[in-house]
Amino acid sequence: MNTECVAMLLAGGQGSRLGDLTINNAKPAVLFGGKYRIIDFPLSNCMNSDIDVVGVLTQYRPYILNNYIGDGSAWALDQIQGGAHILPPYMGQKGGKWYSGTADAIYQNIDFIDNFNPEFVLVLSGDHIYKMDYSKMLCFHKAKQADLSIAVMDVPWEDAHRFGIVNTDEEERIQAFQEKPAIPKSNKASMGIYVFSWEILKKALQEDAGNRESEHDFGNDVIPMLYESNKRIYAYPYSGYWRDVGTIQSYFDANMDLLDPYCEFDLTDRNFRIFSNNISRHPQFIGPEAKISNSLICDGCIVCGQVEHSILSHDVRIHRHNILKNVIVHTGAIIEDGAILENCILGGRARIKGDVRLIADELESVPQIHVINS
Amino acid sequence: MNTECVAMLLAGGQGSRLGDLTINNAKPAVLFGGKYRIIDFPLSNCMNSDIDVVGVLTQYRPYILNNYIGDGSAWALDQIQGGAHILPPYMGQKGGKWYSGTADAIYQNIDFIDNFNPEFVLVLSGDHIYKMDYSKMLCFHKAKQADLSIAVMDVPWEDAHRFGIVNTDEEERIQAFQEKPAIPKSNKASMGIYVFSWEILKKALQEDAGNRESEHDFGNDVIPMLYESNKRIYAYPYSGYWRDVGTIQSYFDANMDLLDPYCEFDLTDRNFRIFSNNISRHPQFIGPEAKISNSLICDGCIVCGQVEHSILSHDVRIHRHNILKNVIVHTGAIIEDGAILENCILGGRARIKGDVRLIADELESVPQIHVINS
Amino acid sequence: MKNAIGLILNIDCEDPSLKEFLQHRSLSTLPFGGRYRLIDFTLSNMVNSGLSHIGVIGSNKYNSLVDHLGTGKEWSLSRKTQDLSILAGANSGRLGHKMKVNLKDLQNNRDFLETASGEHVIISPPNHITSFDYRNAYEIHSQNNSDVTLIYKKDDSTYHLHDDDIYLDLYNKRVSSIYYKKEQQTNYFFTEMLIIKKSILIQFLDLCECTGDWDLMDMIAINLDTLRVFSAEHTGYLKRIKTLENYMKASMDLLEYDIMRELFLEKASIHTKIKDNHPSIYRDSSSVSHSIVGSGCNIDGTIFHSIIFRDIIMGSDSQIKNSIIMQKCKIGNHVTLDYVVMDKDTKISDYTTLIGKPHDPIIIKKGTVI
Amino acid sequence: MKNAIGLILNIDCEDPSLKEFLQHRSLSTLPFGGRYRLIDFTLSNMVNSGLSHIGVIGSNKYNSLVDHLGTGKEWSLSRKTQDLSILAGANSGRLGHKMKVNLKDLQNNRDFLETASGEHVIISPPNHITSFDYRNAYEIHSQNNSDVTLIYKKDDSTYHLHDDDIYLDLYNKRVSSIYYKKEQQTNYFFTEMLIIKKSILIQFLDLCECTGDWDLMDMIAINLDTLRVFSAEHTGYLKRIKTLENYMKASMDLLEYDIMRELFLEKASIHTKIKDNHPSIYRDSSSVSHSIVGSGCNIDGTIFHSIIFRDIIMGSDSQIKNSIIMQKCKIGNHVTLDYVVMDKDTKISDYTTLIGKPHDPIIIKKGTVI
Repeated sequence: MNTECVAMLLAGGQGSRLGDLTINNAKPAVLFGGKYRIIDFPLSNCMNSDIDVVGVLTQYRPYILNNYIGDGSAWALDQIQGGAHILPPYMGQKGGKWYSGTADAIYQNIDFIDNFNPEFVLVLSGDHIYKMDYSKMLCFHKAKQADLSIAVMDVPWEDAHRFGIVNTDEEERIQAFQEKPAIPKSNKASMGIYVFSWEILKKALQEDAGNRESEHDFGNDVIPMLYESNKRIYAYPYSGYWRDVGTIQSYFDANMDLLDPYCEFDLTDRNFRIFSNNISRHPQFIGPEAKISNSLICDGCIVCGQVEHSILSHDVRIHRHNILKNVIVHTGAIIEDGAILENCILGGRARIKGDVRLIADELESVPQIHVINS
Repeated sequence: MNTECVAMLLAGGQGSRLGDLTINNAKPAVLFGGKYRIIDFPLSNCMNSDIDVVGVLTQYRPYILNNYIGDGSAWALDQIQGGAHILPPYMGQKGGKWYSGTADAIYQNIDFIDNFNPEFVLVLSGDHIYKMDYSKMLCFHKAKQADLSIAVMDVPWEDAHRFGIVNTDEEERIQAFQEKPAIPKSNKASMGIYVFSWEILKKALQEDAGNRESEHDFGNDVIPMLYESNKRIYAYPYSGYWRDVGTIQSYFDANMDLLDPYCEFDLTDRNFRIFSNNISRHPQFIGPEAKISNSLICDGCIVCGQVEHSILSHDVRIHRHNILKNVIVHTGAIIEDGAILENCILGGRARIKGDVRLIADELESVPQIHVINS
Repeated sequence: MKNAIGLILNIDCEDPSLKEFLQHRSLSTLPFGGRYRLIDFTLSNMVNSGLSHIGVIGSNKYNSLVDHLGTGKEWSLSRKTQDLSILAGANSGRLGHKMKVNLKDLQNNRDFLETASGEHVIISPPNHITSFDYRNAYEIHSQNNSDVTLIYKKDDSTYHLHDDDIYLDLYNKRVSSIYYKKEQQTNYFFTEMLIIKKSILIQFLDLCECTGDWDLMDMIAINLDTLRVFSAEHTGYLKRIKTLENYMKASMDLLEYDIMRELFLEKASIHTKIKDNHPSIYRDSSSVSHSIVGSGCNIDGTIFHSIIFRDIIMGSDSQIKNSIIMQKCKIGNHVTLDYVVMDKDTKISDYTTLIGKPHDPIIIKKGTVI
Repeated sequence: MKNAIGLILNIDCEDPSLKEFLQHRSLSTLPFGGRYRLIDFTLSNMVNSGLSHIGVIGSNKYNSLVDHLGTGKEWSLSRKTQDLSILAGANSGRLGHKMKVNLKDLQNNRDFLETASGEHVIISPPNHITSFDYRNAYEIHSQNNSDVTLIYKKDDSTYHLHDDDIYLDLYNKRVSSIYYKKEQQTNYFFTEMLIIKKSILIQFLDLCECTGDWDLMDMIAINLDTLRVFSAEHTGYLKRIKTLENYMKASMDLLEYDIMRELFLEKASIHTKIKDNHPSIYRDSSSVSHSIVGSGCNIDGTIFHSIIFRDIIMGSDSQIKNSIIMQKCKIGNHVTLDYVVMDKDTKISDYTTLIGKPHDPIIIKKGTVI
């Protein structure tokens, strides 16, 4: 079996900064935009890029994620050969090892990748919201005869100190790396998307695995090692919507971006669709007294109250005489008669009594986001 | 979601006594009878018993197994709710833990089982060849108002010392356990198939998990504990073909049983089918000089030599002027012109040169079985 | 229910009021309720009742049916065990007499009947809106060792009846006579769902081959004295879609919370083909109330008392009232629609006003641009 | 190939020699080669060439096609992205003139053509036994900016031609004339596979609506001077199944190792519906040589130079030679068959001898018991 490019999607992270949203669930499986889960974005990108072998590396509470990915058919990743493969840590003859870093996770699955005998390996992470045609990055990688290509995007100079920053020459070849630099030399930030030539990567992973000092991380260990050994590392310039949703605030903001009609990130674009593994629910029932504006609402909802600038996932029940504003509601939550909520994230199956009042303090410049779990 | 009975299939074992056959592959995924894998038998039993939620507990080299089970559709286990669920060890907020015993594997997946809110849990292992309608055992369990039912079968008295033996009263209630007894009190051997009432099992698992002395094994720890606390434990009598295939010899013998027209184990029975996850291959091409008798042959084979009392898996190539007798050939093996083989197991993609001669020594009463790997 | 086979008939709807909707599809795949096709209700009811071998007879316009059902995965029907069979009906042209169950369709599929395991056949038309569990009726059928069990409903004045309805006289749950017209004071009418022993059905097929009479209900009526024909009651909500008026009424019924709850929330789910749309977007100036809305919509206007299917785009300053808008319709800005039924893929340009009447809605044919 | 749509036609085979096999199925689902249906070859070739939107036009006997294809999963076609569409052909009855490509079938499915993304359409009949990669032809089509590319084969004397074959004259790969009869000394014949620009095809459909002439090949022939019509060669093995003789010959061709290798081993796989049978059991007294054998068989006799499909049971002391035995046949003890073609589900009782002739094999109809 020969596949030009295999994608490896790092989906093992807990995402502890997302707090209660990841108690029972890995970060890539957290709901986003109502019906999506974060992992839908890289998986749909693969599908839109004609990459049809995807290894999904799991480790932290993978049950929901495993179930959700299933046989990959939701992203048309169910070809006879190829498709989506879930790769948990496993026990071999010499015992088992948890994935101890992003590079180690790939290292432990070298056999899996070798099955497909690929020329290139695309390494992705499961916690960003963006649309990208990876096949263009692959073309770039081939055109540059690169050993490694890293997708980068321009960030505002004032934010550059929060990112991994690269310096490039005119050919886009990377001349220097700076990890969260105090004084950034450029505003090109790495997006954590890598195309490797498999031969190079395989060798590097094997070397890294033998290095006791290494934390087996791509950013901290493997890429610096490749850089030092003078490998051809290029920066693939990307521009467009891209968000890390690693904190409650960034998660909330990225969700709310979907309600902005001027936001360039467009879920309705038929030419680059974001797929998800749908559940079948009845259509939305909008009650006689309902008032909805500027919101995203999913199937299975019953809305009888007032919903403004909010996102409702499946099977949410909003009783009457409610006011919801800037609220993200996850699957199956129930809000009883009379509750008033603002700037909230309600976890799955949360139940809000009618006497609850959560109203943003007008005095604070950035209103606090309340997270209420079931 | 309410499901009367959830099956938990222990498929994490390495099966080290199967030697080279399990280097890259968990025992439940070892090929059997040409096209089957050992796990097909318990999965097909579930399907034939109308049990449609099956958790498959994996740990040792699960890649082939995961891929093979996929979404469970091969065993019609792909219902919207329910189906086959692969449950590897995972990391939680407090770190990860490998499954340290059969009971621990179920303990770590209590949440999974609770999802389905079952009354009963059926615990199976993935290394036996048999057909059994578990729904009958479930009826027995309910009729006896048992806390635990253990399937047992009569073994020859002279073999009883190799099994876990139970003593029962007239009502089939178990009065005593003997693990591999020197002097067996009965010839009823446990088959490693358990029906538990979930409430009882859950409590027992929680108690066992807290016990530092315990090895977290059903046979050695959990069941004796239940017995000592006077739970209602019954023996469900089973009669029929049942084989443990834990050693090379027993694996070889059970395969060869399939060639015996008088063997009660019948793969062709349409009323109790054994399903497998088929790959699509061209039909068998039988060459002009081929001679085949008393054999099982799978799709994709090209046979141009002599094959007697043997089992050929998919995509096996037998060139001309060969003689194969009592040989089990796994997927993709090639046997070149002129080889003579007897009493062999050829691993997947093994390549046998034409000058190979492996002929059983007539003097030995039990001929040695050669295992040749790729 | 392991011993029963489900069979969903093909109904050639001849009512002129639905003609425009049935040019490219069969009645069974008429869109309904924001995301469903009519057949979803019967098929889901059968699956939810535990039937695992179901045959669906298609018409000559089978594309939409085949595309919709696929291999039945969305209804938990497995390809492995051949749970779903899509069957071709008889292509023999139509007979003069409008039949309830055309045995020629079954004759054409004797193979399916004879090889499917199960001694009883549950037969239903594809155009019922109901959430119905066949298990009760099957229980009655089994307990009485019936040859046939007819499922009936008590006729109350609110119920919408049809000219071709069949009425039953019952005596201790046993059917004592079958009428084609409401001649007498009976208030039990036949729902067109029935359970029949497979052996009896096969006998009928053999018999028809000789006599040339091909209506199952006629056969049952003629043999009422020799067969054990019992009855089972259907008590819940049931609408049968045969005319545009039925269709409108049943659609608008969904806006009553109690009916919606009975159909979708209380009992098992109604399944349908999964479409992967984005959540519906309600824009800043939208105002939607008392409506059913599917996914994938992009709404920027006022909607009241309407059924909005999936993938609708609606411009600003537009109004939709008392209307049914099927999937993928585009409605421009400053549009007013009242009592309009839009088939799928239609477009309404800016500044259009269309106002129909409650009993005579404006129908817009598939693919039309106005 | 992302810019092309595949379209597999429905062919109404009128040859009387195949009539018995086509009473309950279309030509496209005629069983072939131990486990396949004819359409598997064309469909697999299209998939293996990288086409991901394929329409298959069915006949009125669509059961077997729908059952066989399902949602196309076995061919790696995804339901999610609607890779496979099973389409209903025109039900307009047949026209006098036997057509290569009946545009009415396409007219009936304009929706499919117009909405599927892709500017070119690759059209093929469903009855070709070949392992063919369309990518070369598509390359030629693109490089020449052709309106139409006809795929031809060089006629050598061994090739089996048909009365209705079309011949081409070529000038620098460009098609200079199209003949319906072999009038001149051309040795290029048209394989009935072609690539056409979707825009041209749609224009033809519009034109036909006016002129009433509905054969695509006629349309191309008439417009040969104004269109850019190029040609691409098919060089490998190709058999077209139109008669029983073709069918027998192509079947027996599989017993030649080189042809078998070209079709099944060298290039990409031919996919088919997966049946989960046990491995074939060769009993103690069996002797099988020079044959193709499917899975699920239980063989206890002598087989030589035959095609044995799946699920055959064959008793002891029986002999099969030069025969084709389709799936699920049962052959008793002491039976002798030579030059026999058994359709599926037939039974031969003990002590039966049936001997046909090489050019006139005995045909046993589906379901027969002898």
